[in-house]
Amino acid sequence: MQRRIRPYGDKTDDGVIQMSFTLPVPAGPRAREAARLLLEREMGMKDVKIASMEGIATDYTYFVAYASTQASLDYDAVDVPIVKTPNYGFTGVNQRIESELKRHIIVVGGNNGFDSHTVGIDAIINMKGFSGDYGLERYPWFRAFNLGAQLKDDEFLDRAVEVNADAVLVSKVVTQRDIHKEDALGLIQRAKDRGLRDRFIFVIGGPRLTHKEGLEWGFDAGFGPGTKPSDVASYLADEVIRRARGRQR
Amino acid sequence: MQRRIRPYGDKTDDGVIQMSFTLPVPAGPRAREAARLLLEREMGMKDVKIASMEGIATDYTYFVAYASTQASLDYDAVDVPIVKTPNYGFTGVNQRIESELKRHIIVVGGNNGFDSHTVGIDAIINMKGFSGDYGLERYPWFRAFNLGAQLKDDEFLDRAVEVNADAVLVSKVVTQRDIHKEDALGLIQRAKDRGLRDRFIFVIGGPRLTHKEGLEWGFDAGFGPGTKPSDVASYLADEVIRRARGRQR
Amino acid sequence: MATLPLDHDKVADCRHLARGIAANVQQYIDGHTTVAVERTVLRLLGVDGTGEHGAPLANLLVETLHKAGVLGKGAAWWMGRCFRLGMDSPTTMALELPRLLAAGDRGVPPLSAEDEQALQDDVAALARDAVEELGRRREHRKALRRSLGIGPDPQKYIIVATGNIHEDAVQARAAAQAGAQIIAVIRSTAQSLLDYVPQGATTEGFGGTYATQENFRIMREALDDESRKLGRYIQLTNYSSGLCMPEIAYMAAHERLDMLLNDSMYGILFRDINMRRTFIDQYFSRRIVAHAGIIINTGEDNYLTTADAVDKGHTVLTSQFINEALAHLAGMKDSQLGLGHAHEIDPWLEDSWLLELAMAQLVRQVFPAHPIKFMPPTKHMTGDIFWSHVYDAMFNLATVATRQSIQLAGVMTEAMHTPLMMDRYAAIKSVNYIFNAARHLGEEIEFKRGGIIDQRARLVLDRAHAELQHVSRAGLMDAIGEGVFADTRRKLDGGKGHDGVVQRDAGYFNPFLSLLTPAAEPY
Amino acid sequence: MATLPLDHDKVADCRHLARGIAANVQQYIDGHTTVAVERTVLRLLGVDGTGEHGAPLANLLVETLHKAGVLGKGAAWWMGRCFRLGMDSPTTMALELPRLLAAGDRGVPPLSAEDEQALQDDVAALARDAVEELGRRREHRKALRRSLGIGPDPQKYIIVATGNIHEDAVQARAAAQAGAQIIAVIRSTAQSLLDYVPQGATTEGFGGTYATQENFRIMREALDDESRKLGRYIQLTNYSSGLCMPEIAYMAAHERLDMLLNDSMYGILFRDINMRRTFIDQYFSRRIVAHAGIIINTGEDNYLTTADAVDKGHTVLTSQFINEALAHLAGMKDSQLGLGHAHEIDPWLEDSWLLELAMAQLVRQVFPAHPIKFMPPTKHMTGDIFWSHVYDAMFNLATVATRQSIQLAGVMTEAMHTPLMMDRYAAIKSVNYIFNAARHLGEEIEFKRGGIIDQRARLVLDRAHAELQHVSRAGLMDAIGEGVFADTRRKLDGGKGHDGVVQRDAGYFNPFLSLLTPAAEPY
Ligand code: B12
Ligand code: B12
Ligand SMILES: Cc1ncc(COP(=O)(O)O)c(C=O)c1O
Ligand SMILES: Cc1ncc(COP(=O)(O)O)c(C=O)c1O
Repeated sequence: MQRRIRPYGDKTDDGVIQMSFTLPVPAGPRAREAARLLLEREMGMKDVKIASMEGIATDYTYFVAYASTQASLDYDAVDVPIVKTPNYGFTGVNQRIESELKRHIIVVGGNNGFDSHTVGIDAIINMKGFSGDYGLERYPWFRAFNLGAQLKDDEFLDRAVEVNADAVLVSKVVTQRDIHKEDALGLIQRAKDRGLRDRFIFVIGGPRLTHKEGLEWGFDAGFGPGTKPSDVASYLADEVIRRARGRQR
Repeated sequence: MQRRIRPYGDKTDDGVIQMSFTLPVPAGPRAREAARLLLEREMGMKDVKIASMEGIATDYTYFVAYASTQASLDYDAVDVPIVKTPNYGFTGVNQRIESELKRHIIVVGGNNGFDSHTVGIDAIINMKGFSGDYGLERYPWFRAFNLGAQLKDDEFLDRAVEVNADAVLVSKVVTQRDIHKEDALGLIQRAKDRGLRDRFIFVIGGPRLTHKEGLEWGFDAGFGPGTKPSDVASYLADEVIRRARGRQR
Repeated sequence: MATLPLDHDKVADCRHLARGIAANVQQYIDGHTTVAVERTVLRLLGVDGTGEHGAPLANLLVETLHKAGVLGKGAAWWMGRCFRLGMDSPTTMALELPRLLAAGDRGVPPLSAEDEQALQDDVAALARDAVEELGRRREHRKALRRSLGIGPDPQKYIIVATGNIHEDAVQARAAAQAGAQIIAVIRSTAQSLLDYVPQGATTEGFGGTYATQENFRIMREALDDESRKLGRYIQLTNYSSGLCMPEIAYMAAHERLDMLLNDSMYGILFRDINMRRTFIDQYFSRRIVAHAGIIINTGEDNYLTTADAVDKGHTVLTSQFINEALAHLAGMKDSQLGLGHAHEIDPWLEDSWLLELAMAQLVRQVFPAHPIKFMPPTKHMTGDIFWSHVYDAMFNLATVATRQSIQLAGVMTEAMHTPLMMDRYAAIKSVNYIFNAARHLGEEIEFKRGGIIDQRARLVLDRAHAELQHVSRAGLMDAIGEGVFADTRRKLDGGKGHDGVVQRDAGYFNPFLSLLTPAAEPY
Repeated sequence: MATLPLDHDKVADCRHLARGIAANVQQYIDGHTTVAVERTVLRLLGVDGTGEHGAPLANLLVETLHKAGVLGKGAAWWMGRCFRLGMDSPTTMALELPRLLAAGDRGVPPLSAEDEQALQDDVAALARDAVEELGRRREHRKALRRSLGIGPDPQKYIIVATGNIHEDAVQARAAAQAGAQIIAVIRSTAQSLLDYVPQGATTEGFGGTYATQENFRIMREALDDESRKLGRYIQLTNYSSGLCMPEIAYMAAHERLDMLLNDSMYGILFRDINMRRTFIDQYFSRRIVAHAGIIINTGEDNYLTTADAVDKGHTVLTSQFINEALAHLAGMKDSQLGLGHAHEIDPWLEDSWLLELAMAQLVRQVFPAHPIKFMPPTKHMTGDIFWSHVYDAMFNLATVATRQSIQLAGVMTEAMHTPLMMDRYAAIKSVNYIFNAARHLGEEIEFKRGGIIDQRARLVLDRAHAELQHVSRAGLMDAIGEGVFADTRRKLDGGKGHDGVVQRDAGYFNPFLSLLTPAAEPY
């Protein structure tokens, strides 16, 4: 079934969106017209309303605008991979591991490259956890090692080997000039070069990440903003159990 | 000379614009992907970043996004009519009328239709004026009649005839469903029907108006937000003088 | 606790002066009626539906009486007379009356004293039923409201305005989910000048949705449902204003609205409605509202859109005293008087926010028992929605710091359009954040004696006092003629709707004037 | 005037404890030097430019001495030694030294006491010139600053961060035009871990622009020009932080920067730089800064990004006392200590804004003569830029209400990217509006004794006092090991740059240690 959707302003399908942007020209009637033409003629919008025009520097003008986009989308055709594991909760995860895997799950986590943001990975791993949800360190059936930030790829992988990890958790926060992508691809490449890619479950997370990107970059999963430790624990429990079963067969 | 411009985020020609909009779907990975696709695939933007996704009602999700538009514009080809009169200032205008026209300029002003906003026309006509710039009532060489709001077209035109006005000043503030346009066209049509269109200079003004629109709708000029009474006085002085000279010849 | 030292004697004198001013106006009111009042009487008596060309029957009947010059006896009397003449349906009356009236004594013969009494008794019985029904509906509201609770002050009041009542309901539910406590359905732009109330559910309007009885019902139903879901009673408000002020008050009472925008002077000043007409209409509308336990919101906030908020801040207070006095004369309780004021001082003035605090605090203290309504900045809002959103944030903080009762949430797109769904959400989110993050600010700070805030509050009170003395000398109607309020002048016999004003005959009959007693316990 | 009753004895005891803690660390510092300190000495002595592979000559020379294990005598001594050996250009030294050092006594024969004295005299003369030049540059800045004026507190501080110094200059001018008083050029993400300072003008960086001497010069030149145009002196700041802390302090002093981010512990906690290295480096950097009349901004604000601002608010105060004590030991005046703190309490907590006021007011009162720097919310900012903008607005109000000295303008896109030109404009516009509209709020209100604000301030001071007692018992280095600050633990010999720490020889020579006297009048 086709279900085309459009932005909703205050009427179904009115297509209204709000925009703000800067043009490298001085403020004036011509700048206003340029802003209008940009949206209407060049970007195909209708009912363009320039709400505000303000000169914000010599030769730069800032606009706020509302307009109606003509674009629409078949929502039912939007297909996006999602992490399918339900959230079993702290107790559920532990029970599952205890009854189905019967051994601890071991993970290492950290942030490679020059990225020194640790709060995200701390939220997942450290006792305290995130917004009331305990971190992996608190799970009796997990053994988690938080390696911190600014890790060299080899250091990271060495530790994973050393503790015989099931999974490698990577946090990427700084995204300028796609440095997070570069760092992420670099780590996976290094793991491949060392023949370690298939030994570990590779999980990536961060505020600008999606599961889809994680998969595209060669990880097994990706977690975005607002992730709870129990989301990750549930996923890891399922995945480690699945792989263990695979091996048994 | 061609000078193509694009929005400026923090680098020349990066094309970055900020957007916010609502989609009629519940929040989740699929909604996020739909928002991204809308901007990227349907609207042709690059580097789409969904900054925020929030469910704001059953089945409605609100997004903030940044993306880079690929559209650009030849700024030198942007052509917009502007009111060409310079601002002569209070004294300048009066001197000009005194020396070149040698009689008072008479204007009537008001707001027709159901629109009851008078602050805009008051700002132009009343003594006090607008942000330190005196209103037409204060000009010794103007005689200005403020007719208020909610005027019927015939009432408005009758008064113009009665005082033998040079100009009719119309304010339009409410723009919902283009009611301002309807009211504006209605007045001009009525003037035409009564053979009065060419007798008066018709000037329109309001917060969502441009000179261009004024012309398109059959007025002699249009004034937008931030107009000062002296802008209008200067324009009227020039225009009345120009027409007076035309008649003499 | 943030309080200002208040000159209580001066406040008392202001009230005293306002009572005198109101009494004067009331004298005029008591000798007159209007087409709108009489239509309301008919509606209360059960006249509903439309006749020829879709015009409401109430309008057709009153128009007929008015044209015939006999409205001074009161529509209620004529209804009774029609009963005696054997007509029992309003439709018949609308069809027959013109002919009978044209025929004079032959069409409508004089009555014996006995018949006259019987006539009045019949109608009074009907009227009693009507008033009791309103009472029952008030009690129904009260029960719902008490069982679910309405949440803490400042009450979050937010507007919806799509033009389509069904779309409005969707947006109202969304607003309630986001935290709104009161939903206002903004009325279509031109409605206040219509001398009739449209009929039925409507789906088209100009920047607002027509106020119709059916629309009221639809929205209240949606909110009752949402209230139960949220476990929080969501209030509903609309406009009892314009040329149909009392009729809408009746419909609102009937459909269990909780509040109404209702002002003794707004229509005069901002809609150029005749002042006599407005004064008479506001009185009867308030009689209904007093009985129905509805809270009114007055419109003084609007003054600061045409007059400067620094120079004319005191006219807001002046007018609030007058609105209060007039409302008291209609039997309203202080707890029903949501006197309005607004945050409209030029934001780029140094210490402008301190001046806003002064005014808000003053109004709060002068009217301590009143559900004061604080209106957001509008005039100085701009198309720069980011800045405008911050400006609203400062308003939000002023609201909670001075413990206002009701706050209309300012929306960042004020200078552009009536709110989109996302604009409204952003507005409520900002209010939620600030009310919570500064919840006890008002209890934590003191204002410096003799400081900017204190001095400003004194000045405003002094000026209001002087203004009331002036109005009391000039009389309210002449003062309006001078442009005392909103920098706007209006003539005694100018403006719309003047021809709908009618002098009461000696035998004027309106049973509701005695029946509509104030609710002892409105909520 | 909004003030809190302050337990002055407790504050005095905090200072006393901090002095003891600092003295302890200083003992360690005084016995050591680092590669960064020695590079700085060389730069002061005129070593500039690059050698092989584009590495700075200062690095090549110090690396050579360090590898040879002779850096403990001080690079200044070695420079003098090279002079005696007939080398007069750093390039020659860099080429020749390795060979000579490898040859031991044959390459570098021992000196007579007389020659040793002559060596030190030569170098000291050069050093005196260098220090005098810095003094002249300080006076130049002072003259500009005094003639144009810097505008009122809170000073508006705003960042630019395009990566391209020329584009930065455009944006800095725009910010100044919009009202900014201080421009901070954010540094490329990875630079703090580089053990050298890049050379020349740069046009590529990761979310920031490399701190190079040439970049400093370009930006200061642009701001000098803009300052004259605006008739207002615009200040410039950068980072004296990371592995090149003292070198950058020197460059900044030379290029007339006005401020520097410079903290005694930031690198340890947030960049995992070795703590010994950092303590030694910060000392020498502050000696320069004290002389050059530069204001530093410390980094306690960062603690609240990793630790909770309610639970660990007191660690900010604890650290400020320590930063102050260490800076005093380096000769800095209170008027140069822009101690940092931040607005980072979970905004959705009830009365969170009152808690922010408490902390800001407390810091203001404990450090009355210091140009306190208030940092905006970062951790709880979200991609909902409308809400985030409001959150920043509340921060702006807290700033002006508690009379902070310097305010970093919060930008609504904090959770997204370094500011676009329009983001920055929106941020400054909001600050301009609020600082002006509530200019005298701080003088107009009092805080209730025993209220939420008062109690919170007491609690924070009490806890800071207890924490200082603990740190004083444990020693600062061990306390860091326990995770007292920022919920982050660091090991004594862990972290980056530890191998750049060198014990001073008995004959360690560094003429600047005596020459870099504090500026009597910094501005
Ligand atoms: C805290 C912080 C810091 C702290 C970091 C302290 C530390 N030890 O981590 C300090 C102050 C040191 C800091 C420094 C800098 N920062 Co910083 N910082 C932030 C800030 C304010 C909050 C980030 C945060 O902690 N969020 C809270 C956590 C819990 O959220 P999260 O990371 O998204 O994690 C959640 C999910 O994403 C997910 N997740 C994250 N990782 C992982 C991993 C796995 C495996 C899984 C399953 C899930 C997962 O789960 C978590 C819980 O839900 C952001 C701005 C903001 N509000 O977002 C800027 C920000 C990230 N910083 C930024 C920058 C540029 C810097 C600096 C480079 C600035 C400079 N030039 O000086 C420096 C240097 C840092 C560096 N090189 O890495 C930019 C990045 C811009 C970009 N998009 O690239 C931001 C966005 C600020 C900005 N607008 O400029 N920063
Ligand atoms: C003041 C005001 C009112 C006052 C009007 C009082 C009065 N006597 O004018 C009151 C409170 C009565 C009012 C009522 C309503 N208002 Co009103 N009001 C405003 C407000 C806050 C300010 C407008 C204003 O006065 N601006 C100041 C003047 C000086 O600016 P200006 O009009 O742009 O004029 C300048 C220029 O445009 C130009 N100009 C204007 N006219 C002319 C004419 C000529 C000839 C020339 C040369 C120049 C010129 O020069 C002026 C000086 O620079 C705006 C919101 C906003 N901030 O803009 C809403 C606004 C205009 N109102 C609005 C609405 C919907 C209403 C109501 C219908 C609401 C309702 N349903 O109840 C009612 C009814 C009014 C009606 N039917 O017309 C909407 C309109 C939406 C739209 N785009 O269509 C707005 C935008 C608010 C909103 N977001 O909903 N309003
Ligand atoms: C009391 C009152 N009535 C009515 C209105 C709305 O205007 P109208 O319905 O006349 O368009 C307002 C606007 O704020 C008001 O305050
Ligand atoms: C003192 C100090 N140094 C440096 C930085 C910047 O971090 P880095 O240069 O290490 O990336 C900050 C960040 O706020 C700081 O406060």
